[in-house]
Amino acid sequence: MAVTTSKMTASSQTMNNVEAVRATLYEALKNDDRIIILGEDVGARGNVFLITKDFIDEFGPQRIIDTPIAEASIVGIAVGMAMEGLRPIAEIQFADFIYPSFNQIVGEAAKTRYRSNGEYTCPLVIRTPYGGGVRGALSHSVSVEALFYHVPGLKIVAPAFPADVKGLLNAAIDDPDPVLFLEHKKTYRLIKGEVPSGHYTIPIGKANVLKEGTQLSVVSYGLYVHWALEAARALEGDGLSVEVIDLRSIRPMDRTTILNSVEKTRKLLIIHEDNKFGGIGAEISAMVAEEALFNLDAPIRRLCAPDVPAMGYAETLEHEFMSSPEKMAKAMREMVAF
Amino acid sequence: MAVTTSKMTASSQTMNNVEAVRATLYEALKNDDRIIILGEDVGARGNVFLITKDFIDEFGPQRIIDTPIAEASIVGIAVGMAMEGLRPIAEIQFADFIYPSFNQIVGEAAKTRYRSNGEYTCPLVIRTPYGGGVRGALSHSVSVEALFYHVPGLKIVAPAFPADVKGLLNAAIDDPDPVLFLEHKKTYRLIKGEVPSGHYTIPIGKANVLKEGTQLSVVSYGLYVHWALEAARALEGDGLSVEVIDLRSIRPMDRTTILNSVEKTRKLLIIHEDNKFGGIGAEISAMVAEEALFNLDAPIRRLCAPDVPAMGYAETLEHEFMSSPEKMAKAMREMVAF
Amino acid sequence: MAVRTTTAFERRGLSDEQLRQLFRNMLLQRQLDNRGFQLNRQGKVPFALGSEGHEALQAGAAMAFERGKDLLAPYYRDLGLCLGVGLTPYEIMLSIFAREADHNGGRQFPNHYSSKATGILSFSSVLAAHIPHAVGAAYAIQYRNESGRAVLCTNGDGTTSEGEWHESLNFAAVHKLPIVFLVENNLWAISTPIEKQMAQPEIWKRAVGYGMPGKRFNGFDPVETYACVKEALERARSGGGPTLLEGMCYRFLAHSTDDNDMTYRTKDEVTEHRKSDPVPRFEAKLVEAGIMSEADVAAMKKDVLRETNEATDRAEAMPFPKAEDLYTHVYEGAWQPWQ
Amino acid sequence: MAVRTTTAFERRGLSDEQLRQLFRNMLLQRQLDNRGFQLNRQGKVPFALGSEGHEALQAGAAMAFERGKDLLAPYYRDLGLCLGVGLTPYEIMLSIFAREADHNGGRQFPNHYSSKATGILSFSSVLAAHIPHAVGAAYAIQYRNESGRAVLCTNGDGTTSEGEWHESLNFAAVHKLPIVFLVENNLWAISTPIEKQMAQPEIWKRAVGYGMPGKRFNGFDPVETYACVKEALERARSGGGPTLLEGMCYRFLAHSTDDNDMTYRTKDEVTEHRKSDPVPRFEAKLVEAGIMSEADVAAMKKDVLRETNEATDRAEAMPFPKAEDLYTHVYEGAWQPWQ
Ligand SMILES: Cc1ncc(C[n+]2csc(CCOP(=O)(O)OP(=O)(O)O)c2C)c(N)n1
Ligand SMILES: Cc1ncc(C[n+]2csc(CCOP(=O)(O)OP(=O)(O)O)c2C)c(N)n1
Ligand SMILES: [Mg+2]
Ligand SMILES: [Mg+2]
Repeated sequence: MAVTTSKMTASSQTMNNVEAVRATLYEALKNDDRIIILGEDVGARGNVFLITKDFIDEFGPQRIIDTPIAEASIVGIAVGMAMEGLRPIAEIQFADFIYPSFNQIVGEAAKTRYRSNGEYTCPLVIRTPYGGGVRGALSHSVSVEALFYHVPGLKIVAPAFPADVKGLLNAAIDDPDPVLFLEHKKTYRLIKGEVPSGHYTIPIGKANVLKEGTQLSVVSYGLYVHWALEAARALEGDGLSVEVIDLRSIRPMDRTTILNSVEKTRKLLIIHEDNKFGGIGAEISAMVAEEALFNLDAPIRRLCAPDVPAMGYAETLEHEFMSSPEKMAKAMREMVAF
Repeated sequence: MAVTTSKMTASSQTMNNVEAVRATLYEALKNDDRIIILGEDVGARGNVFLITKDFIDEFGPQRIIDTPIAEASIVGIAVGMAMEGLRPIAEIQFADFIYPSFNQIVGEAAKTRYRSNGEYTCPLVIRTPYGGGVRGALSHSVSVEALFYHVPGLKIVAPAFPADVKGLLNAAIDDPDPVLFLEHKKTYRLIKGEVPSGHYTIPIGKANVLKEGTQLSVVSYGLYVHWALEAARALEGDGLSVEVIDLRSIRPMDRTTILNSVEKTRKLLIIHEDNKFGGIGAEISAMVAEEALFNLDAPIRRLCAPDVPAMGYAETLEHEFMSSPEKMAKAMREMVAF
Repeated sequence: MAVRTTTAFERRGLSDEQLRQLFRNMLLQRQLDNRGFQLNRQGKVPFALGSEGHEALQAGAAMAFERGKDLLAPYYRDLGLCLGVGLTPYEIMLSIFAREADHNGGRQFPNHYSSKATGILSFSSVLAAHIPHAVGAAYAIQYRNESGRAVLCTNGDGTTSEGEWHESLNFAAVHKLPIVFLVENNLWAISTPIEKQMAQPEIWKRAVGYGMPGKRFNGFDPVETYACVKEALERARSGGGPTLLEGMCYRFLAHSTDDNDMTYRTKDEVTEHRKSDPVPRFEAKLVEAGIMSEADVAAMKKDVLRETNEATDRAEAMPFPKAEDLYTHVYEGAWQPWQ
Repeated sequence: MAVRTTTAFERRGLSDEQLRQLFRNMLLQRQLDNRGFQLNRQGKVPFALGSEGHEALQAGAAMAFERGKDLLAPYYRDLGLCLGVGLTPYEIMLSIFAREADHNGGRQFPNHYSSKATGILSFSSVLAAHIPHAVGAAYAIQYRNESGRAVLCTNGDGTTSEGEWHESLNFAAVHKLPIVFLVENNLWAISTPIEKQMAQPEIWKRAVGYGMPGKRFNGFDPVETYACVKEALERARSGGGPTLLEGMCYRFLAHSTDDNDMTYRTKDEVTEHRKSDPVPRFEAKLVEAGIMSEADVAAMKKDVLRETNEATDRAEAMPFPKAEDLYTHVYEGAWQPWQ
């Protein structure tokens, strides 16, 4: 796996995604006292995944704010802080609870710069854990990226690897515009990797070719990019050469990397955990159908969740909703064979 | 223009879209006392476009509720009414103000049936005027369909012609599931047409071929489908044969009509007022790239608004944001010539 | 059995039978709660959430509820309320085990009870989102002139901070709807203490601003709870409009099996509140008043355990939802892959 | 000119000069208001919205605002407030005409004034959405220990029904933030009368529920308004936390040029309120108290008209935004078609 970083130091440390978020937030708090973390249970509890554990002791309750349960105002207050020169990092405890703050994200944060003709800006990060496979049932499992990715003025990232988490979270914090930072909760402790020491950023809007290949391009992100990589590696034994791209940023989207890959492999499989209709895969597919139609040797395929409202709590339902490395390998085989 | 209706009577009347909405609501209120209209200024003012004018006098303030300014609860209370056997029609005064009710639409209404395993249902209509070209500026012009169309459990319609307004609004009211009913405000008084008398429905999920053609399929909806039709008709003089499809329903989407058309014309142009990235055009394009790639003789093209947060108030900005029959004709020519 | 007067405590019109019923609900609630945690420790279920400390409040409120008439719009901490209005331990266990026969078909998290037959509305995990639904249901009741019916709507103290809570109370007041808003104030919202949730901790005082009556009561006392909720529900049923009630209690356990409360509050604090544990307290009162003997209590506890065991075994033996069940009830009718 | 004492009315520490300034703001506000409507009737602008009836309230509140220190989070009816804190009639007219030089570059509806230099936050048309921003700004002030600064945040009576209003007040109270929430209660929200908006019409009484001081005042009296807002702002500036103020006034005009208020309220009602029109009333008071002569008043009116004319002409002569301006300020840096 090639981790692209803008500044990479020799030393590194093995971390999981929780640790990567935590370490990055910690550094940011240390280095810039304009940074404020606000959200539900981020203080004494240190966030429900213990990401901000003990921060309140070190940085005080002025910087680590246990907010009332009120998501619209968590984001809205952060917008006001950002307009007035602070660098708030707002947390939505689970992505499923971001809906009440939709107005503040889509109507306000994303439009602050535009509607004031650049007089006011909104350098705000909204972090939230999303995704399923953790028995989170109907309301602790959703993917929310497709509800926001249509919105100009907003940026969306969804890193999958600890090193990317750090680099992209740093980039999001430095960014002068609002960034929705999506953390797949199943990868939190599952995924470990080397994380370079010191401050570095990964540019928002750049995908990462995790594995090169010649017969098929697979684009994914989040938990599923790990499974896609696993599937693609397994297929190597059978002589299949599948290129796996980790999208990492959803808006802006790295058209160049996708188009270059498709030009080479002439086939595109998009895989995401979210349901299909109107999902991220729709834009990827449409973009390729627009820009590179005659480079394609097979119909573009989207391997996504079925269009049902959510995965259920029962294991049987969750299992049926979620994909797997096996299902992905099957789709890859079919595409290569097409 | 072929208006498809499930039941069509001999007599009809010329109406504009406002009158069609009004007449349909009126009939519904007359025929079914489970129907309640609730929203801001729907009572004495009769809605800001006078759609419900005088209804409160005839049906009383229990059925025509001037709500407090609180969109989350306008929808949320309607959900509760629907769960308990009423047939609420909630109004959001302008689509731009639907954001605060996002949680109730996406998190609640769309999931009521699913999460209760069918014990509870949510037969709810949410009507709202959307779209630009009326000097509505940043916050009275948005298109919101793409913010909702990814959501299973929800239906979305966006009729463009008075007869479709009536047929689809009747269908939405009869529907046992929540329907987001989008009314393009620029078409309100601009577009007139024959509306059959009596009660009839147009099935949700069926597109309408407004004009047959052989060289290019154009899919659009709302205000733009009128302009697309105008452009296509103008091109007839030059011997160009363009098929124009009015999507009418956004979710569920009429794949069959689109695919049949593309199979015939081998070229697809999607036109919408909303910005491009992640818009409705993305799903249409992706669906065709998936199902009919080898039927295509040209890349699929999307003619959409630029990816900026909104049209501005100044005429120059609004004009730059909006398309026109001329710009559409130009794109059609290019596609046919490809 | 005839109603006897005792001097031990205000019985607010409740018969001995009803008082015992209250107590039994409290015992059953605690037993089922424990069972959830046990099953979680045994690795049989991935999640459980308890309402220890809310038993008196919920048993009392449930007794004021008129079955077959009133509607309940509960939240996830309302095991006791749901039991009290008619849900069976078996139904609770189906939810905990996420079995196919569960009202939600195993789709929702446990503790998200709903049952149309019992008058319990369906709700999601999104806090406060159910409150406008309760108001809409109350509107339906009023609109249809179904006097004698009301909605009981509950939520935690932390949930009062949500905008939807505010909007809902305001609307209910404007329309004088038949609804009672009952806040179960346990002083905590996961790790957030009440003083970080609000500057002024008496939630009932917000009622003035909405133009409805407000009242705070001791939610550790099931009889006082019963009387307060009954008064408010009767006002609602008879056209007197909504009420905001605040029942004071305490969350004895961590928020859920995913939480460790010792990271944010002290053992001493919990111990201090445990001294007022409503379950042994009410037991002592009943015994002291001669309404139950020690033997009665022991027998009742045994019976509650038996009932819990039976419910557990019966539910556990039921099948999981089928994989295909993922595709039902998206819309009315059969699911289409492209919908 | 030295401050004189008069017996005519409570001047609350205001000098003659300040009193005349108050009055001038009121006159200018009404003149600019009228101009917007005139331009609309002339077909020169598609939309205008007036604040007649709010002049005293806004002039008074603006005078309590400390320029260069405080921040203002206004709403669309705050022409007078924005003038009073430093926006020029020319800037107002640029907004009405949607010219390129407008702070918003002609992007927003008129009346959505914002100006970083003047300390006026940017807001959208979505009601109540700006209130959490004001709270966030107040938090920034408090966090940076910038004592002596506060935020003045306004909204209409109807807007208090929004969830975001509730959430914002609650948070501000918890953190004792330097902010004043000023509700301009004009009894109407477009066509919705206050009694359909809330069951209990005294908005200031909600303050108790949040744990902050609340006060209602006569918003037709600019001096009383000044005193109330000043007291609240000073409390905020000196660490005393937030206040909820409710200024009573009336909307004399229709909601906007798109509205016809005679469809939902009577002429009599408006006429009745017109009797207390704050502008002639304050004029009479100033003359009676000898602070201004009739001639002074006439001269001031003439000057205000001149200023309005000049601002109108100057703004009208300015260019519209360029078509390419549609693409700027989406994100920092140059726009990319695929962003
Ligand atoms: C909208 C929303 N935000 C956050 C959460 C996460 N959450 C679940 S329970 C809870 C605490 C609720 O506290 P309270 O209302 O006091 O109820 P209690 O659990 O104490 O009974 C939180 C923050 C949620 N479920 N929904
Ligand atoms: C969220 C939202 N809902 C609805 C509207 C439409 N709207 C604009 S002004 C208005 C009335 C506001 O009344 P009030 O707050 O009393 O202010 P006033 O105009 O009376 O000063 C409404 C409903 C809006 N702009 N935003
Ligand atoms: Mg609590
Ligand atoms: Mg008003």
